[in-house]
Amino acid sequence: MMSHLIILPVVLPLAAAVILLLARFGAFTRRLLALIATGALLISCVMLVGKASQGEVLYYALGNWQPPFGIVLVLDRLSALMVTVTAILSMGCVIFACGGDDEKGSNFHGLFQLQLMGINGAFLTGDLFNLFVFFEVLLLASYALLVHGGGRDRIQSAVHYVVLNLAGSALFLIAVGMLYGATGTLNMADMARAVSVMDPERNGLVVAGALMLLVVFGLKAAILPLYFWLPRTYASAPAPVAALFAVMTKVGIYAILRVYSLVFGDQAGTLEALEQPWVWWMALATLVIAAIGVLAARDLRLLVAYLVLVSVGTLLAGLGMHSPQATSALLFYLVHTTLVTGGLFLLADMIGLQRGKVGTRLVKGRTPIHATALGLLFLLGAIAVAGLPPLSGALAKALLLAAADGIQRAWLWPPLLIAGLCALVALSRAGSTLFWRSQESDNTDDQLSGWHWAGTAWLLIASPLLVVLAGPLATYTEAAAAQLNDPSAIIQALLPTEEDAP
Amino acid sequence: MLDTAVVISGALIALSLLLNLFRLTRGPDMPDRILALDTMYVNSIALILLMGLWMNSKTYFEAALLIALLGFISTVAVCKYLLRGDIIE
Amino acid sequence: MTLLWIPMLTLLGVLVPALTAQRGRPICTLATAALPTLALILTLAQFPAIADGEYPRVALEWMPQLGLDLAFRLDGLSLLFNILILGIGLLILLYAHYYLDKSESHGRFYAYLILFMASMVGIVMADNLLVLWIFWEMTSLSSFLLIGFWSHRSEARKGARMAMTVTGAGGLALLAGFLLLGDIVGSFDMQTVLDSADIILADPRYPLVLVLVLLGAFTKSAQFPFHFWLPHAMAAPTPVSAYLHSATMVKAGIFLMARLHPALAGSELWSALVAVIGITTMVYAAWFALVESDLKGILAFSTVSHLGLITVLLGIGSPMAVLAALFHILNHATFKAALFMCSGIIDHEAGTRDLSRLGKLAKAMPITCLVMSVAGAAMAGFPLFNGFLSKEMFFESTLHTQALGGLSLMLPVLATIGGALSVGYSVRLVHAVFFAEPRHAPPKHPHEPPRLMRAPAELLAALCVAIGLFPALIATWLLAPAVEAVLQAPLEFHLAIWHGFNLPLAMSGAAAAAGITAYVLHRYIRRFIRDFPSRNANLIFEGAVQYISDKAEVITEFFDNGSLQRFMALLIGTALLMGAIGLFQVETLTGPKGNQPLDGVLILGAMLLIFTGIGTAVTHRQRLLSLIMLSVVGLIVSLTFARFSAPDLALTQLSVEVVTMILLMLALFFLPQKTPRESSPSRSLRDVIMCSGLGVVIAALNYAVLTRDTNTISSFFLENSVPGGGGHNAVNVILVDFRGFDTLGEITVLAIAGLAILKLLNRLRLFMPHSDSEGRIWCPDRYPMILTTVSQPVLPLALLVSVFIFLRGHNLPGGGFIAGLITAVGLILIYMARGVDWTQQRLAFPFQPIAILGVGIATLTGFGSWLFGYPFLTSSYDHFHIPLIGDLELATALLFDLGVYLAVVGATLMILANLGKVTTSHRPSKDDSTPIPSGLHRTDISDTANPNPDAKETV
Amino acid sequence: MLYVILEAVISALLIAGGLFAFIGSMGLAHLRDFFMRLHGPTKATTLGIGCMLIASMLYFSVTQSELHLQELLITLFLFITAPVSAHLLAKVGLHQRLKFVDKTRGKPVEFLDEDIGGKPLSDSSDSNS
Amino acid sequence: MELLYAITTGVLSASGLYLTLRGRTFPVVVGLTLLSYAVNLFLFSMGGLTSNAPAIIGDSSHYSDPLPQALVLTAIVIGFAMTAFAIILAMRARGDMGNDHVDGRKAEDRGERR
Amino acid sequence: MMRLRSWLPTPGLSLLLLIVWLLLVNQVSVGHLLLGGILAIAIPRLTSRFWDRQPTVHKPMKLVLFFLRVVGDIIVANLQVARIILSPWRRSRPHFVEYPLMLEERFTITILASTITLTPGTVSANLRMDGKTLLIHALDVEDDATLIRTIRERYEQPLKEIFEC
Repeated sequence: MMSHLIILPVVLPLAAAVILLLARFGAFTRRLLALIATGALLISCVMLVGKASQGEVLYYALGNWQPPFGIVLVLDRLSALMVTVTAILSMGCVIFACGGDDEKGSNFHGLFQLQLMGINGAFLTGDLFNLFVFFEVLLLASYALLVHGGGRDRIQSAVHYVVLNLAGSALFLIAVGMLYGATGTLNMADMARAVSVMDPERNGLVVAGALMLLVVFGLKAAILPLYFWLPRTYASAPAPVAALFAVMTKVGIYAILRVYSLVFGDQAGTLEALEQPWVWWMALATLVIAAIGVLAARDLRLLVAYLVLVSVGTLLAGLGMHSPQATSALLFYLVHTTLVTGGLFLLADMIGLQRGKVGTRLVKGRTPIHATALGLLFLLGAIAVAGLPPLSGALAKALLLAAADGIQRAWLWPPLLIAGLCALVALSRAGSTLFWRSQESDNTDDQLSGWHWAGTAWLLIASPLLVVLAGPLATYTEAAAAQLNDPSAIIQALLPTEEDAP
Repeated sequence: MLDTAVVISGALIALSLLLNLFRLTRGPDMPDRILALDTMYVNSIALILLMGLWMNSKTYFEAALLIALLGFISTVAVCKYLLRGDIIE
Repeated sequence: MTLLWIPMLTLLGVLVPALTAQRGRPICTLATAALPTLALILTLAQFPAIADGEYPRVALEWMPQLGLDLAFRLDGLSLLFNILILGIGLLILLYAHYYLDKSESHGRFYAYLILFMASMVGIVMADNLLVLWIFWEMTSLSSFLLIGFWSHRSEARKGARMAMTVTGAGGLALLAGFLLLGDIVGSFDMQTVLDSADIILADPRYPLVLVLVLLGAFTKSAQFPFHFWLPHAMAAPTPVSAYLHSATMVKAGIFLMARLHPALAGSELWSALVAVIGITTMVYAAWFALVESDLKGILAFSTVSHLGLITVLLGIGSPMAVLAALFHILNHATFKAALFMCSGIIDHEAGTRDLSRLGKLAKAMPITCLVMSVAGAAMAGFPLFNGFLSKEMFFESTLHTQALGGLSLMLPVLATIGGALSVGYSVRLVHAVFFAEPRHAPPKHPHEPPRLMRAPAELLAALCVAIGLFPALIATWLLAPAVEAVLQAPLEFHLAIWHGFNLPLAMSGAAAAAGITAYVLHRYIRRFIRDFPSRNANLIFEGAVQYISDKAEVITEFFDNGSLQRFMALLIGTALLMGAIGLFQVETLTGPKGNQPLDGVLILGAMLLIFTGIGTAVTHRQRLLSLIMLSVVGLIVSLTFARFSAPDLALTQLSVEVVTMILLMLALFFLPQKTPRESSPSRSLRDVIMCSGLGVVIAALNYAVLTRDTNTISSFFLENSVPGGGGHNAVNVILVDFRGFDTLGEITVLAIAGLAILKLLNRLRLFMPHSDSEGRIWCPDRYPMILTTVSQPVLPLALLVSVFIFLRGHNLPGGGFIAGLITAVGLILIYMARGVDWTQQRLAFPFQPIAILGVGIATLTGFGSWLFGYPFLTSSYDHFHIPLIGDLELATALLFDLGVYLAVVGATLMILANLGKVTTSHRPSKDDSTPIPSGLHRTDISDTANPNPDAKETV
Repeated sequence: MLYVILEAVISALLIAGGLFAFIGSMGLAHLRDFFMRLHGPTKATTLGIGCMLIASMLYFSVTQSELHLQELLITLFLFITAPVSAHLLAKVGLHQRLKFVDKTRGKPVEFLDEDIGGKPLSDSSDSNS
Repeated sequence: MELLYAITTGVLSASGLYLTLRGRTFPVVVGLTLLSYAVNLFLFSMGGLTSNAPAIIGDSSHYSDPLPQALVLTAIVIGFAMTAFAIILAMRARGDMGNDHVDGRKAEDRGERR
Repeated sequence: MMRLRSWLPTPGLSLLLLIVWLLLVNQVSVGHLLLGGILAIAIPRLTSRFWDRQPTVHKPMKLVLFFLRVVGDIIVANLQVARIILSPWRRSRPHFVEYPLMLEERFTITILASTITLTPGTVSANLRMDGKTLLIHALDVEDDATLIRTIRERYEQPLKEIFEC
């Protein structure tokens, strides 16, 4: 079983989904199964982190076909980290969903597991086309989950989301095709090798493919000219789904990180880091526009969605800095922001449930029944997401700011700090409106169950925990960044014969 | 001789396809266009058969078979659509 | 390690009120006080060591990557502040015990208060810049909570947010400053930073660092021009004002300047910035204090003014000035806290803080009057009170400084004016409240508060007098280590109440005289002021925030206008740009391989494709026509695949194309038949240009790749297809074996699509047109007999063909996917010919399990290889020779393909059949058991709009 | 010799097939009303394909020297399906009351509304299965 | 031949993209389908255009590149699933929103005609 | 015999499927006969629910004859149509003819309608919903009575004999 550990994050949810969808279980059994599956996933992911932190790049050759010919799943520190974050996040979402969201439509848990399968597959795969396939799995599952429970807003935003992503998928195929046409391979490590020995006459083709791929990943990551689908979509999605979506933009960011650090790493000659200027400038622009959006948001969910965008801008800026320190910082930030924004989506839903008709709109409404506890959680989440001490956001942001180098500081610091301030202003306004500026009501219709509390708390507690564990985590991300910075290690691990052969 | 025959036949089929296309664009009514589409399916079968002869390969036989089967179903679907609006009711 | 306990105990104290809140207020107050008391004792226990000139420190590694250690120190400065924070904090706690109304949640209040206390302790003890920053921002947060404690009041909420925003912004600037500082020094360790003054001062980034750090300090300490938040923070309960806004939080900025004094102060820039801001603040705020009519407002402005005073001293930076600054910190904390407490008592008892409604209270509350008079005298700087001493030292310092170069002479003058105003408002405060005749009657009849509520104020007032009388005895021991910590060197000094007749004394006298005069005349001054339009900082601030968020909304609307067309255009535009950039780097478009010759059929095919492709776009307003064009494109594309040696693709494309057609038509029924003309010509032209652009890029790239030879990995597949995968059809072997994982994903996608569509169709209510687009009523012949009859033999034939296609897939074109589609299409024909009712009765199996089962089988095949110790999806095959029948090849890939087949059949039918069901009594609903009477759907006529759009439907 | 004859036969069949298909398509393009156009493709084209299928059958049977009758299947399919397509198309044409050339004789009641759905009919009459 | 092929791909993608920029759901879905056809042609051709050499081992001496074919097959299937979802989403949007504009605008805003 | 009936409810269809299978795989071997046989039995059983009533052939020989006649007619029909298409100057005489059906079985009616469509100058355009009248569009006929008579004698009668007696 140990040797098959790498594939577990993909096949565990798949198997769970098959079981969940095949038989007609009662609600209780479904929930139990979903929780067990997610728990098992979490355990296996933690084991993967343990494995990956030994520093070796491991791979799993599907069908026993060795790279570059077969599809491989690659385990390094980065992918282990990503699947673990996903597992932690999904645990919270599943717990929360058990509070009643899962029964608002059909097959919630099954689809959720499939979504996990897609995300984990995208994180683990070492094959470009397989990445496409998993992107589609996760996208389609996300479409399904997005419309879970119905409602006009959801359908409307789903139309935008789906159409844009379908066009994105088409572009993805074109890009993959270009890269295959130019390099003759699909395995990313092999592609990296091929790029390094390629006839420079083909550079243009590779550049075209790589940049189009960047557009696709940028669309998923929600970078500036391509992010417009995100706020409405996230704001309208069912809470546990929106929370899971917190990791979806990170899939795009991960993909950029993975593909460009590997294929266009230092062995790629003139093509090295060809994405960097684009990512850097667009990230800063994203940051600015998203910060403005944060100020403009008049709905808590929308606010959180724009905060997701801020985090995207921040992460991509980290990517654009293109240094191991920055990568390490961005990974730290990624862990923090994924969990916290996920938790905030859940929390927003809880608040909305308690405020009656007003929902999450930031207008005077009735006091939530559990104002104190909700307020406490909100405070926790707001502090974390705005990047204020003593929670993880502050450390992550400080790490990122410190990682900026030379002239990058002049460009990064002002927008990043001001974005933090905007978040602070917006969140304090939101918080005071939601919890303070409210009328008393005799509402006793408590729609929140223990599941809700547990799920939200699970995610938001992560922030203080990250503060406590900041040292080990930062050590890990530093090592992961170092690993990414040295693509030859992955190439060597996957294609050992290349070096031995004369 | 055979090659010439294949070429001539191919040219005829090509011309047929063009004529079908003409009818397809020209209309004037929907049934005409569908008829043209249906004929295109059938002519495609001929084209595939000719391709098989030309390349001396039986690999394409299934494609012809499928066109025969699926072309029919698609024509039925369109007709049903025009007749009833709802294809499956 | 005991050192660590001081902040930690205080921090733990946050939990105590939460745990004991239920047990009644006395117990809660006592329990809450316990831990800070312990911390205070621990602090004092360290005193001997500190007095010896050393400072204990403790450091735990936290985040070495950032240079962040959990490090605390306790030097003289920290000690001074710790005593202030903890000592006054405890007094405040006692005061709050009586101050808060019975109905108010004291537990919450105490928790906030202790949280704040812990943050302050953290700030003053931090031995790492980042730790300091962390606690710094925590004070902003906790003060937000405290100011907003009376959350039902609008001004409390606004004041809280304003304080939070201003101090938070300062905190961010501070972070930037600290990070730069750390970068210059190479460490965030406090002592390292303090020891590196020469490196810091020499660095070109020094001015930036200084400005950033001072921004932090000034916002916190409410220095001009950031002073405006402090008066509005007075919306907080009085204990909070007394604690945060007089004794502690506002002093954090002062503390910071003192703390970093050794590292940053050694420049003219420092003196200029700090002293000028300080003196401006001092005079400006004092003026406002004089004309303010709210009791707490006066105190707030006076606080700002006194903070300005301390700032000036730190800006001057001479040892004496530093000493004076620290001394005044101590003094100010004592008298200002006492004043606040008294004003709280008055507010509490008289029900108002408006000076015009207060007066003649001396009789009703003599003790309070005494206390307040003592504290007021200290504030005014009258002799024998502690304020006098530090003020004298202040005047002295201003006289001896050259901090402002040629303008240094301005300092004593302005200081005297400030002093005068200070006397003025102090006198006014005491006189107006206790002795003057009130202009309006107070709402309540005041009397003395409970004894213990007065006690803290009494204690503090006593301290004022004590320090004023015996400064050397009481203050020196505390100040000496503090000064040493700030100057990083011991300082010999002697505090005395009498320095003889000198210039500072004269300044004091002048100030006192001028101040009393000012009070006497202040009615006229106020009348004079009234002619100026008053500006409420709150309104300005709120207005600014509102303006910014409105602008933000406009900008956001501008970018994100909710139009998919724009988003798509942006996507296409970006892709075009990116592709074009790559294209420009291709030197020669035509590669070395060049073109293969053309033939007529190819030209014809291309013509057809181009024609119908464009046709699809051109005719999009007539949707059915567009659809038929599309179907021709699909047909020709599959022919193209066949032409270029991809029979598998041709088969797949064909079957998919037909299914897509049916699907689109099924959906089209529920949609308008024609698209209205909406785009303006210019928009259409833009779209055409942009799309053509991307089309050209795609074509060029395609051409460039096609004319080049690439060494691909495909030869491996061709070589290993038979020996490794056991199949002759390399494409199929890739699908089910080499890249079986892709296929697993693919059928998962298909199954998800089925499930997702089921969700979408669930209880969908659509209104079916009763006539076609030309207005013709539908043909009544639902199931034409001839079609019905012919569908009967077609189904078995289709099944047979799909078995055939399935079985040969591994060796010849075909496979599970195509077979599945053929089966599905055969069944769809039955649906079309017979209707849902009829078919549903006869079709025994539900589709969802079939689809899932398919995925399950494929997955199980993957798991199966684990049993033999191989990785997931490892295939195996063998030849069996069976008599009579001959060679039989069995491959696990076939099982996998069976999964594919089932998934495809299940998913396709799930999609199509469920879509078909929408119009029938079998319409999908969540529980699949609530058929809706069919009459309901037929009756609705309208095609234009849903007449009841508000009817929510769940999916 | 046999091969030459066979080749000739195959060629002839191919050309005949092509011709028939072409004629069918020409009918589709040229004839004056929909109902007349319907005749071309349904008959001529079907036969054209039939000829080609036979040619193909012969060809492969000869070249690969074993009997190839698969093409019969396609013929079978076509012969089952083509009339049905034509029938349905005609039904659509009637339903849509397409214009036909004036000289056409006969007055089908289909053009008199009640049978092809000129006016709404009650729901009860719609099942004939 | 390559040139013609490339031009065809380009024209098909351009047409598909043009349709995706329309304001109603149905043309958009049709456009996406058309686009996916074009993309499939594009991806398919990345292994080079080979006549009469299907990748069936034993049939001939040289073979077309099977890998892009397998990829396109996967892409076709996924494209089908996506199209199916998109069109039914469009239906649902019509049902919920009362019109078929991609932005779900209210009928009265736009004066929707049939 | 009863057992055979229950195993093989539709021998005609099964035979057809077996033949089709052999045609598909294009070889006659024991293995394929076996497999084809299994399929030929299994598929009809699977799909029998979708049949109204399987037709029974009473006179197989007549069926063959009928089939041959139809094939011949198809060729003739095509030549006729070709002539009409290729000679636009010649005035064709299109005609809608209502054909009263004698047949009652759905299956036979379908065969008749198909035959009419495939044979000279006629397309069966509509079958009334009562199943009694077939509307035929003829491309070029003198008068409808002759056409009706021809069809009745040439096709409908034999079909009735083959299937319905």
